[in-house]
Amino acid sequence: MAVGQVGAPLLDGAALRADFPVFERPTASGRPLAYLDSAASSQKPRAVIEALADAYGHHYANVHRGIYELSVDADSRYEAARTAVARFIGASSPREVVFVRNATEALNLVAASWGGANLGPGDLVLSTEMEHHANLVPWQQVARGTGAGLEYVAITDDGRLDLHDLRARLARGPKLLALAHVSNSLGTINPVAEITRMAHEAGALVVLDAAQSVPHMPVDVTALGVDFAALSGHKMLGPSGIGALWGRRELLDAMPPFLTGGSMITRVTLEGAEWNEVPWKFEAGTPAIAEAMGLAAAIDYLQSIGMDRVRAHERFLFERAWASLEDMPGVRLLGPASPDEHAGVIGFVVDGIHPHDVATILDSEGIAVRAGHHCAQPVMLRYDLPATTRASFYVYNDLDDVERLVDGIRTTQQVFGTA
Amino acid sequence: MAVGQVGAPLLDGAALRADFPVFERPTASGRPLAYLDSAASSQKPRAVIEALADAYGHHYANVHRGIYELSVDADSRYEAARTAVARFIGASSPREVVFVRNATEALNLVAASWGGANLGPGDLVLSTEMEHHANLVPWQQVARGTGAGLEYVAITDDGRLDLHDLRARLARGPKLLALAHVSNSLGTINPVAEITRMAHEAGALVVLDAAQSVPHMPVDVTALGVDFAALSGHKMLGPSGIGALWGRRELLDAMPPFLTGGSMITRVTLEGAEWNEVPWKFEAGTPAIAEAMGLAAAIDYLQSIGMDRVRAHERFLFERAWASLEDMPGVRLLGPASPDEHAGVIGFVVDGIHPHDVATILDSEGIAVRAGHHCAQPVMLRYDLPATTRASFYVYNDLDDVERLVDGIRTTQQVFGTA
Amino acid sequence: MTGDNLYRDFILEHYREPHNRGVLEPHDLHFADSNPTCGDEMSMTLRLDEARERVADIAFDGRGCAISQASASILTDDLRGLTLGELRELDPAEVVANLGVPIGPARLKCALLVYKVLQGAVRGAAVGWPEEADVLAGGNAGGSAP
Amino acid sequence: MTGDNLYRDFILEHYREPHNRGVLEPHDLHFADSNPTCGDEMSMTLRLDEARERVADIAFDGRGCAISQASASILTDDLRGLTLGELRELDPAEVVANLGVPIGPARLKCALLVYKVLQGAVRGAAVGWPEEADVLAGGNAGGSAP
Ligand SMILES: Cc1ncc(COP(=O)(O)O)c(C=O)c1O
Ligand SMILES: Cc1ncc(COP(=O)(O)O)c(C=O)c1O
Repeated sequence: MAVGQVGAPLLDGAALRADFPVFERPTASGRPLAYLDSAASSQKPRAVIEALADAYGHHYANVHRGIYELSVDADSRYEAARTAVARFIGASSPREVVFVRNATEALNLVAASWGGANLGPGDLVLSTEMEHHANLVPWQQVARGTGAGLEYVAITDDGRLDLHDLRARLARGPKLLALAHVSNSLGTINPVAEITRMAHEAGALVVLDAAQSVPHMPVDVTALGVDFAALSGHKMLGPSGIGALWGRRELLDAMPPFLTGGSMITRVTLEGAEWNEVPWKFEAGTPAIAEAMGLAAAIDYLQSIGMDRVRAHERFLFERAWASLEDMPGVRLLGPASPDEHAGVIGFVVDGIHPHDVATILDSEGIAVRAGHHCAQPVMLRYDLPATTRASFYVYNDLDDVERLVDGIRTTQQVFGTA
Repeated sequence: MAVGQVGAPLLDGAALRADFPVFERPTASGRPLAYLDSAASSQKPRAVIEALADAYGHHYANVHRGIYELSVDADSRYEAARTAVARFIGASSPREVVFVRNATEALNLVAASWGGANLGPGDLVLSTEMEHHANLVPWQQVARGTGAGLEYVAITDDGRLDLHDLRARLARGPKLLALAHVSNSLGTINPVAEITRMAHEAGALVVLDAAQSVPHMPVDVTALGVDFAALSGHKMLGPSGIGALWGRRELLDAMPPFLTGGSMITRVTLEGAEWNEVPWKFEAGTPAIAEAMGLAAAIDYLQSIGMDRVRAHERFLFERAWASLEDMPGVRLLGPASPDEHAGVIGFVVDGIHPHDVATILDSEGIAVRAGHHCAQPVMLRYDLPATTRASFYVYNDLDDVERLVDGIRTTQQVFGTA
Repeated sequence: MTGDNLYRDFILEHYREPHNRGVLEPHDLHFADSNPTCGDEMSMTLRLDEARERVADIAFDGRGCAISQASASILTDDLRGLTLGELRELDPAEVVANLGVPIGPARLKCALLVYKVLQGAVRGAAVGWPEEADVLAGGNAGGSAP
Repeated sequence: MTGDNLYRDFILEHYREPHNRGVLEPHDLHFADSNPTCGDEMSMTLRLDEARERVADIAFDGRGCAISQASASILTDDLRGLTLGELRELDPAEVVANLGVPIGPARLKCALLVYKVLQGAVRGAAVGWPEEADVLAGGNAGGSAP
């Protein structure tokens, strides 16, 4: 079946694949790998793998002001990585960037530290029905611990945030709104700048789960106006084990520490401790040193492409895939149809075939997609689905991958005799 | 000056250095690097760097039961790394091994989760005067949060745990004793099996900070009898960003989660969540996937040497260094003199010269040591020192490094005119 | 190709027209469990013989993927007449082998859900996944994850 | 070689026999701060002229490394007669340059401790480290770390 007769993608996916060693790996099917699971985690370009090898091979020591040459080298590269992240997301200072393991830890940090210090009975927190568990469960925990209330902004049948419902809930004066920039299960891009204006007018801080946006589109936290943002390095071509929390300096300054131990203190006696300045106050113990440097290399790689072009490329693939799948009998798509409101993540179900069976048959064709609840069980409940299959795009994908996906779904229907 | 005329070290440090790319790096001094800061963090052998490149290049996907080939591959390698850690430390099941960022996070996890659930006013926790801040501040925090008491077992003038004081404090019925296996500032090896027997008789659980022991000597948590143990990958030739908490299954099972979010749950609704089984209950979000595989490669490398031989090698270097430094005028050594009670970590002060100045001058000779409080400010207070200089050994060190250290201290004294 | 090998005709037939599907009323034993990996939920009802020793009848219910449905359909066909003791001793590896198609680690829990529910029914309480289903990360939470 | 370049004779002389060391009694301004990186603690006392505008006398006290002590000795030599406004405007980069030896990033805070304490005294409250001292990780906590 032919996909996309008109126009061409902005990036040459096949050429970019040459930068990623994983695509040399043969699949059991004998066909090349069509990797359509970047929303779960991205593959890594040689530039990142080599940056790690270089960091470990030539610039590695513990950070935090060792005095010798090698530690000064490691330390300044680690801090340079912080600056790279700050610039990439439009933060006004690297001091506002805390290195953590992943977006999950970033969100836990805000919930426990800011929430623990600022929430109590009678206070209200808003989250939404489309959140990843990482932006849900920590708020449930802190609500339980502090006695604060927790409500969820509703989503519409086509997977957009219900702004009427948001307005109504903001009118109750919540202290904080935690929401995803891009939903990992629906693909929805939320209008964050507008939502943040509304939230701030209502006196609520905004915590942005940017795990699915920062890797795929230009994101400027200052322009968006949010107060905190969470991201994961592994979803943006970087290493696993590294992520970042960005927060406004004055908020971070006022927050109590989260994890405690070495290098987040200035003074420790047997009676108690005094905390270091931000961001180090939030980085207890030896951080993911080389992984931070690897993340900086990933940012370099993405910037050499240009985030506008990354977004345009994925938008193009999304449009072609959506157009083809939309017309397929027995296939139902989730999330908004408009490419302005939909990132390169397509959740779908095939009538009469369980999402896991779809994924298994696609796998037998060398196509890697994810099936399940995508850590968004409330979304599954909302649409009364046990699970969905999800295809997601990145720079190394191209129309060939889209075509194989569509063909694979057709094959699945043939195997199950539903086509 | 000549060090060690008799005997030879067990390992050929120079030959092993060939496995570590960092030693190809020229130092500003023009001399080869004498890396004597492994207690802060170790260097990485090519085997580990290559394992990371292989993981990222050929076996990388998110874990937690993706359905496609590549994710099954990543998942089983990630779980195999857990098994490798479990075997390495004598755990009875991989299910007792939780991957965390570092020893600091492991200790925070126990303090917050076990402590939060089991401590209250009237309860007592014991730590010791020789702990790293990572095994102090989390207990101060949980004591403050729960109203429990916190006391410290005293240390002797030569840096050993005061077992009389321990016995007296155990008599007050503490619920838990948190102690280091090996002190990172004094080098002391604590008699953990004996201490654990005493603690258990008194009804206290034992949390072992094994950050400085697991990398350097055979450690069997089952034989030691402890209840929890914390370690860091980066100190044992492995990547940064990965560490482990080991705990007895029944204790871990009963503990509430620490960080929350994806993959540590079985079911999430807008009302609440149910937790996954251990160890996954404690691994929220995408873990340090490739770094876990890198840690397994580090364990392979260490096992190919043999932990008995690692320990014997460092003991040999310790004895030679101690003997030489002990005789130097103006040099004071910390910790026990007996090589049975002292790991390959030597803290010292040079009369009339600040530890940082010692480290800077050693650096100018290509010798990397650490100076400062070593995240053990209470130890500095105990011995009334603003700071110390510390040299620490690993498999890639040899007598030449010891000799350069001793010569470098002499040079320092000459520069300062104190020799 | 896994997909082709796995979805053999008899598997798909069991999926489309499962044997022993439904709820026995009245019944002697009942249990329900789930595999969050697939969002699958399965319940089981058993009727025992007069000695309350052997399976007189058995049925399963719920929704799920082809593998879990076929596995339940195939296994339940074989259980009538067995004693409760024999059910307890069932070897999960045999349950999988009995399917006659290559079940990779990613789908093991699908194949074993019926086993888990059956053990729950026989023992009167939820049991953990058999060891062989733990070769991959995530315990119960699984692939559905990120 | 850093060590040799850094520990020039005049630095060591200032370290061994620091100028302006001690505590002025009475004094008009007093402040103490520390650099946990080195375990260094430094206090400072200043006496002002009658107009309470210019530095009449200045002294520092405390223990520390050769760099922080020499830096304090050298800087305090230059401050008498300056106005409080001028002290506030002091450029930390010049404080470092004025030392006349190459201060690498690892020792910047040692060289700047006197600046930090001075600013604390003049402003009446602790100030953060100047930006240039932040090129390495760890803020206050530093090298002492792991
Ligand atoms: C005894 C001891 N415990 C805990 C730690 C903390 O280790 P990490 O910084 O890897 O969390 C260290 C590291 O210096 C240590 O030496
Ligand atoms: C929207 C969203 N938020 C948070 C996360 C959690 O990311 P991590 O697992 O890297 O912590 C994810 C990852 O799947 C996500 O898609």
